[in-house]
Amino acid sequence: MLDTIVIPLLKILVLLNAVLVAVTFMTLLERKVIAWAQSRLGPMRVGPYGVLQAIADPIKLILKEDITPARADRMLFTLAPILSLVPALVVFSVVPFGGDELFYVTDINVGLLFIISVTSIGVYGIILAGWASNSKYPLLASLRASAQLISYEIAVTMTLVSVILTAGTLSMVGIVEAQQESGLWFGFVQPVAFVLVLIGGLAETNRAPFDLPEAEQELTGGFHTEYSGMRFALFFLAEYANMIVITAVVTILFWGGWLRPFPNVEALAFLDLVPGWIWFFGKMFVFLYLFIWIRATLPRYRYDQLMRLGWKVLIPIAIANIVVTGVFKVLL
Amino acid sequence: MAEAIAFYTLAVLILGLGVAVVTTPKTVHSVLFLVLNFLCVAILYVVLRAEFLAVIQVLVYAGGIVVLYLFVVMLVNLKRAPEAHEDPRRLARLGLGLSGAVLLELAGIVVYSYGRAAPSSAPAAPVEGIVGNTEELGWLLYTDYLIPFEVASVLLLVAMVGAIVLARRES
Amino acid sequence: MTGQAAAAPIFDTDELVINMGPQHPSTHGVLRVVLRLDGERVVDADVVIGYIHRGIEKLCENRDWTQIILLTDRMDYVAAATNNLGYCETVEKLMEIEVPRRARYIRTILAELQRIASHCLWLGTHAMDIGAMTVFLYAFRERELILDLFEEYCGARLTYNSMRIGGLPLDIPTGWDVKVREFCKVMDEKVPEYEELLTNNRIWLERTRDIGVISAEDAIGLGLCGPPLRGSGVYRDVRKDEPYAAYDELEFDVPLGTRGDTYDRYLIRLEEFRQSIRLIRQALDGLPEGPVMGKVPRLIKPKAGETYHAIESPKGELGYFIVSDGRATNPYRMRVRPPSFCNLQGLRPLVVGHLVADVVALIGTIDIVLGEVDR
Amino acid sequence: MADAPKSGEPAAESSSAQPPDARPPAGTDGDAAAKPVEPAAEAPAGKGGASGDTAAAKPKPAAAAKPRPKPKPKAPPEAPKGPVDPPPPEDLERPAFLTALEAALPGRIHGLAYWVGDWTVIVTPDALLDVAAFLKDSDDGSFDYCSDLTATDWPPRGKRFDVLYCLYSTRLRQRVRIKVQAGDGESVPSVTGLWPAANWLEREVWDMFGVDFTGHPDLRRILMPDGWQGHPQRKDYPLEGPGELLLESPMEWLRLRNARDEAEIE
Repeated sequence: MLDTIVIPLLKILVLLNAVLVAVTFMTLLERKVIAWAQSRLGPMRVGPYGVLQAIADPIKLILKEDITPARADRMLFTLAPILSLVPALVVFSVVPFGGDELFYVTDINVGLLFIISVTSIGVYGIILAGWASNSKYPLLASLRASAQLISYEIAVTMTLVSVILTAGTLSMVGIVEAQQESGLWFGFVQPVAFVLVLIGGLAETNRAPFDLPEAEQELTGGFHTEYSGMRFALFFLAEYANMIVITAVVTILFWGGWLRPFPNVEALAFLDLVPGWIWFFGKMFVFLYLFIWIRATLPRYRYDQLMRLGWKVLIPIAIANIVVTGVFKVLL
Repeated sequence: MAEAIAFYTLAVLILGLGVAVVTTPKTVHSVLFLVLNFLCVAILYVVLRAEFLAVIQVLVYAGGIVVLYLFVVMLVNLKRAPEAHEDPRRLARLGLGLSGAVLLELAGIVVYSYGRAAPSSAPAAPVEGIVGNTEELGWLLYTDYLIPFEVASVLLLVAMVGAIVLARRES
Repeated sequence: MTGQAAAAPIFDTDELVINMGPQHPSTHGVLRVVLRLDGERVVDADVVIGYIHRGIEKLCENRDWTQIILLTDRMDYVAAATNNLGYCETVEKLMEIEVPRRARYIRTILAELQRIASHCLWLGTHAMDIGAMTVFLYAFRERELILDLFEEYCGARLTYNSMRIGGLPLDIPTGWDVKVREFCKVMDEKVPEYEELLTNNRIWLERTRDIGVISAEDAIGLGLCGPPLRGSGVYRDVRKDEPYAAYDELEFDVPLGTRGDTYDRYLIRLEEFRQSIRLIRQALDGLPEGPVMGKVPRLIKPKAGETYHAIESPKGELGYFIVSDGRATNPYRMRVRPPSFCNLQGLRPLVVGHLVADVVALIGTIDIVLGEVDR
Repeated sequence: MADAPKSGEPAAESSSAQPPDARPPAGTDGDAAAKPVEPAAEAPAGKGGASGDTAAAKPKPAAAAKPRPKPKPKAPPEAPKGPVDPPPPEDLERPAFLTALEAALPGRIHGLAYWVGDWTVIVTPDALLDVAAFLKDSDDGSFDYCSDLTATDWPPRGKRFDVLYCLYSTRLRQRVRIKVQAGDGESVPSVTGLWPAANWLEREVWDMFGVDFTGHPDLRRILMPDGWQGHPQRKDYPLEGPGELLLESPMEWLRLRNARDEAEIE
């Protein structure tokens, strides 16, 4: 009873809250990092160095009037933000933040596939938001989103196949353990796959330079143009939660999860003094920072260029990578 | 017992959602019912301890194919029903015929499997203590069912080429 | 069945008509573009303007010759000094007033500073439209320095009223020239910074190369002017062709494009940054002594006659056509040939066949200011 | 400075050649009848003083005029009858394209005008397209660029509108203006076929003045809203917007306004 119900529930509760808090502070981090990149200060008014801005924003969004356009499909309009947030949160249940059982809710034998499939459900949030708004810009955005997410999902999934080949398992914990056994993070074994997943991850989370579905300069905000208040905030939460998921996945698959650098070198054993979860969050932070940095630097791709990149560059490379990995796997 | 309850609940849900898909007037809603339907089927797989299949069901059908359906539904003007262009009775006859055939097939399977002792067929003698069924599935696909697997992939290729030919614009 | 139906009109995609603007983040003001889309491809576009038409031409016909300078500020409000210059030059031509050499040099400096400021604003917004938001803040940072210089010169930061018929209201403040030189030094460093972010950026190249290509003949026919015309390789710069102020005494190059695409127009404007700095430096070096105001009658009242005079504003050929009836203390007719208006006319041929995302890039590349388009 | 850099080659020649003879007579010729005393007085003053340097002559008439116009700054009650259009001085060398134009289309040109370095060809609406096409295509002209297209309104005149075409040659770097006179309701042929740039410019002239252009592909209002009444740049259109009287009888409104202005002055 305690093991099967209470403890998992407690874990879920803690995890949910942690994720939501992390997401709120992600927004602050993003604003600050972008501000520094642009030689300005970012939010400075609320709290010391604007730290409390992360709390002021949600409060503002909750208090704002919640508007439903007159001719919107009310049911779907309400459903869409929920549909986009829930998968983003569900995914965290199989993300191990540390080697100990305490740090993950569950470890299932198809963990990686579970993450991919559940995140793929998140597309519905965006598509339905655009369609249900009964407005033209959001509709264009949802068309873009559906095409974009499917293309990049294929690319990412195909890339992951080569990682699975290397690791020999689909379990998230198992993948990290495989890296510990081989003594080498997969980022060094599969550098191509790492880059592909990173690019695909940017595209799947609709982050710049692939933020076409919400391109403010083109589609005036894209799929969430008609949303306001809390429902808008849900989309926001979903986007940042997805970002955290992607960075967590990248950390686990390629950079050894909670492992210290060179996990097999005895001489570096003093690094174990730093707990695993700190290593994990440190690595995640690097990638989150990278995501934000990219957003501050790069212009946006165009729809057809994005498709071309996905289909004509990423997918062929992913397939080639599978073949190469397979050949090595057989030979070695 | 619990499994039986889960199965019957899911079965009712799946059938109900299937009916909803066909009867809903709004195309987008009907596509969404289809997604729910697929999700229920995925849960059914989980109940059967086929996690891999469940996940693939969600990934491929709910996450991929139905998104494309939605894309098409939103892109294409579906105000005029296809019946406006063709003889509705012919379609009805076609539909009746098809569903009858499927029904017959199902009945055949049921009758056939009743005639045999059920569980002995499982060839998956748990190979070297593998947890989960992914590897088993892989073995089966590439050994016992290699030819159906390849035929299916050729079929998909044909469908893809056909789609490209249809979509290509005269220029 | 699907095969049959594909040919049938069930699978016809409707053309989507969307209204870009008058309120839209990328139309640089209240511009409205009605786009007919096939998917995301633009089939046709109708540009609707006039949302901030204030009747400036009409107002000018009811104001004193001197008061009009104030009104010209309000047209291209990101390059107010250039507007002042064009108007004052035209009236001077009409009245045959000689402007002192020092005033002409200072006018040149002001106009070139204004060109840099206007191009900064253009670069920032253009890059922002394409999604590179950092460039926006970098460019605005430098524009701020120019606004400070203008504030020190004439007390205003946006609408300067900085010139008078016959010269300038004020000589430059002491130490101002040193500050301008310092600014030139800053700009020398910053232009490569912009280039670093964009010029060889793959995404930037993909978004601007071969987008909105217009041939030299079409560009001339459509009456494009300024960088959009030079981007197509037409050697046309009013500063060279019909020199005014001190341009005939200073050296500068006119950058030309080869392909006539958005990227060429981008490169041209970046090169114009450098040429403007070069002009400012030369003008500061050769700044003559003397008065800044010519001999102007107390009552400005040109003899009856009409004239057209153009200058090169940051956006292109800014022309004034002024008719004096010789009797009133206001012009009988004042017409402004706004470069943005004429360039905006080129938007429709540019966007047709491109994607929605390119529309914002193309609006950006034309560099319009709606205050000038609508007047 | 006064002339040379501003107005291109023809101006450079003219200013050195003979400004004093050319302009003042032109100024008086045109509207000596219509003008009150001072401009007429001003012209001889300019003539006498400007013995080579026009700028130096300027202060004189201004100084002479100073005491008088002060109390009378407003527009005189009667609107001017029309533009001056001073003819070019006899001994001023004409640019090649003008001589070629006169040779090619004899009789189609209504007149020539020259002022502060700008050449203007005055034609009637029916000759416009021929003249414009000749100027665009001839080797001496090659006016391939339509800088500006605008109009001027001179209400009391029979043909109240002057439609102006500012042309420029990107090859020879020269300018010329064409001026067409058109009455209210009379239409002018559209030059969009020659210069696509004229499209919006003609739309603006239609919007602001109500000059109709035949053959224009898309003659709609451009700056004013589609359902607008009246044409704002006309002289009889009030600055403050349309009133009822204006919409009913514009000329009466103009007469009343001028009378009011005069009353204010006194």
